[in-house]
Amino acid sequence: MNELARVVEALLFLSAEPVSVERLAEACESSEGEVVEALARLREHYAEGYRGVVLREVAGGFTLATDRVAERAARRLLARPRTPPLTQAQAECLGIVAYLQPVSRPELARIRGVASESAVGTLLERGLIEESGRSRFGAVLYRTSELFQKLFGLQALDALPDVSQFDPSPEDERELRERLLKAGEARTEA
Amino acid sequence: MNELARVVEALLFLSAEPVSVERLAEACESSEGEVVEALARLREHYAEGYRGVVLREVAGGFTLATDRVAERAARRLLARPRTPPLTQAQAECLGIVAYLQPVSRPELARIRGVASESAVGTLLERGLIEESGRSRFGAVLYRTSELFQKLFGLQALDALPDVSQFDPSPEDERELRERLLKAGEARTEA
Amino acid sequence: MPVAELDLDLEVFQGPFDLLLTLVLREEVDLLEVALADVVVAYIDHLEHTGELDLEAATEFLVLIAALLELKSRLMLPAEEGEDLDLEPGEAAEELLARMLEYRRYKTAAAYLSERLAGETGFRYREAPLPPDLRRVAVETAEAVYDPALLAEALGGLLRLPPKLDTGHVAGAHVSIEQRLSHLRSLLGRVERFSFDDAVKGADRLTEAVTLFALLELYKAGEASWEQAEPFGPITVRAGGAG
Repeated sequence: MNELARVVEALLFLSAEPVSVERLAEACESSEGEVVEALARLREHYAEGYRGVVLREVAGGFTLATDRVAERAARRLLARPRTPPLTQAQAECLGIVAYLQPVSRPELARIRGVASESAVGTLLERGLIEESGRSRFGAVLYRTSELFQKLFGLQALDALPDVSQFDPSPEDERELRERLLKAGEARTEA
Repeated sequence: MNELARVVEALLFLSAEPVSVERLAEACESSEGEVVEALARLREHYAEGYRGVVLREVAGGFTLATDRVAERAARRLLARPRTPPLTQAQAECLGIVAYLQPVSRPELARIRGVASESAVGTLLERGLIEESGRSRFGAVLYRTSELFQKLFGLQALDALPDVSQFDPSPEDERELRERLLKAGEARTEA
Repeated sequence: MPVAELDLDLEVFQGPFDLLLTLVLREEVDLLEVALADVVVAYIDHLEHTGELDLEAATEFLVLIAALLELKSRLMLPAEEGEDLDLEPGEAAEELLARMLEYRRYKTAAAYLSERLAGETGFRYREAPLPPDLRRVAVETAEAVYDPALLAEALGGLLRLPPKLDTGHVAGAHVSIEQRLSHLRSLLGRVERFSFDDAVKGADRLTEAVTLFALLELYKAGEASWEQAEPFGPITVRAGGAG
């Protein structure tokens, strides 16, 4: 490992947040090309499956994290679970914010058909979403945070799969339409 | 690196404080002997001078820390030097240390008429004061630091401003320390 | 209270507001049978009852109730003459369909995110504070940001002796009736009448009490009298005896 790789390793070890190549280069007074090269060397050292710590690229930067191999022992040593899973309501709100950001709570309610105060509150508290100004009508707007990208292992927001992938299949849509039609006919007859 | 060494590496990576062999063994559900062996393997990986992060054995156990090679870069990337305005309590403690140094914590408390743990802790943490041996009675003594002089723009300690301009009874000719202690006593009684 | 928990007691539905919406969107309650005006009345009752308006919650309510009203009004419009019912399911149904499809999209996205989060379990990040030397200013680059005078000032404050506890009473004893008598007499000598408040302006409570006592002495001697229109009202002192 050359000196630049050593310095980059130390910086990633110290930093609580993922660090971009640009910021690493600035701190090391090196070119971004040199930093990319140093990261490649580090990646060899931290190849998954060989070490307790791995090099990850998330939230627009690089960071070190423990390998899954240590999860059980880490839970015992630190006596705290990593991240509790999301409830259905929280996951739905997070999905809507992730894809439509910035988005207001009334908009969330419109899509989900239910008020979403408590789920939004929990997501804010857990730091997965954050406020992002106000809409024309004065409602607070929300966007996802950097922590969201980090915890979901996303390199960037555009690393999320295209939302159309989640659309119901044409068959599902047809079936739904028929069910509604039947309901409509029933009303007309009544 | 075997699996146990990987897990131990991950645990040391996650823990902000040194971890003892005993606690490592407990978390890994292994014997202390096995953990000592794993640490020996880790030590090879983290040999000083080859990596940005080094394995250290300190009081209380083992810990990972960054190598000095990264100091300058780490400062550029991460240092958040904070110089917020001093609170009244901090200003009083710092004033006492500056004018009377070296001064012990019990003496600080006697002069201020209240315990001063938190203010002294903050001044130490910000590097404005530092320890300077012990008093005859074994209490830690404090003095101002070089950083203190820089942050207050003082060429030398004797460049401290004259207190008399803020002194409510300047005609009192007794020594500053004696007068401060007397006023402190009066405050405690009041 | 969140909008979601607004409790409704309608003919076709009893329960929290947001359950009603979910049931309508999922076609489990017939929107045509829901009296939306009652929902609005219930919400206004709730607002009056709590006496506070959470704008965010109110907006949420408006968005939801407006969507319901729009759906319902379209459902209630009579189908046009000669319209082929088999081919024209009605705009309300289309609108409902569009909303249900949109909701399903994000429900699936939610499932994806939950799965993704579960897959990330096991990657833990370090959360250690920075080493102390990175949390403070480096000596080499430190610049003067503090004024040394603030240290001298803090020390000056510490040199101040606290006021003696008993001085109040001791000082009070120095106010004598004789002093207050001569003060009142000199006032009476200058003006025909004055208010008691003016006579004790800026004085402490003890002085006020002694002055009142002195006034009683003057009254007894026929040197002064006073008027007070109402209890606790202003007292006007004038020279000479009563009447």
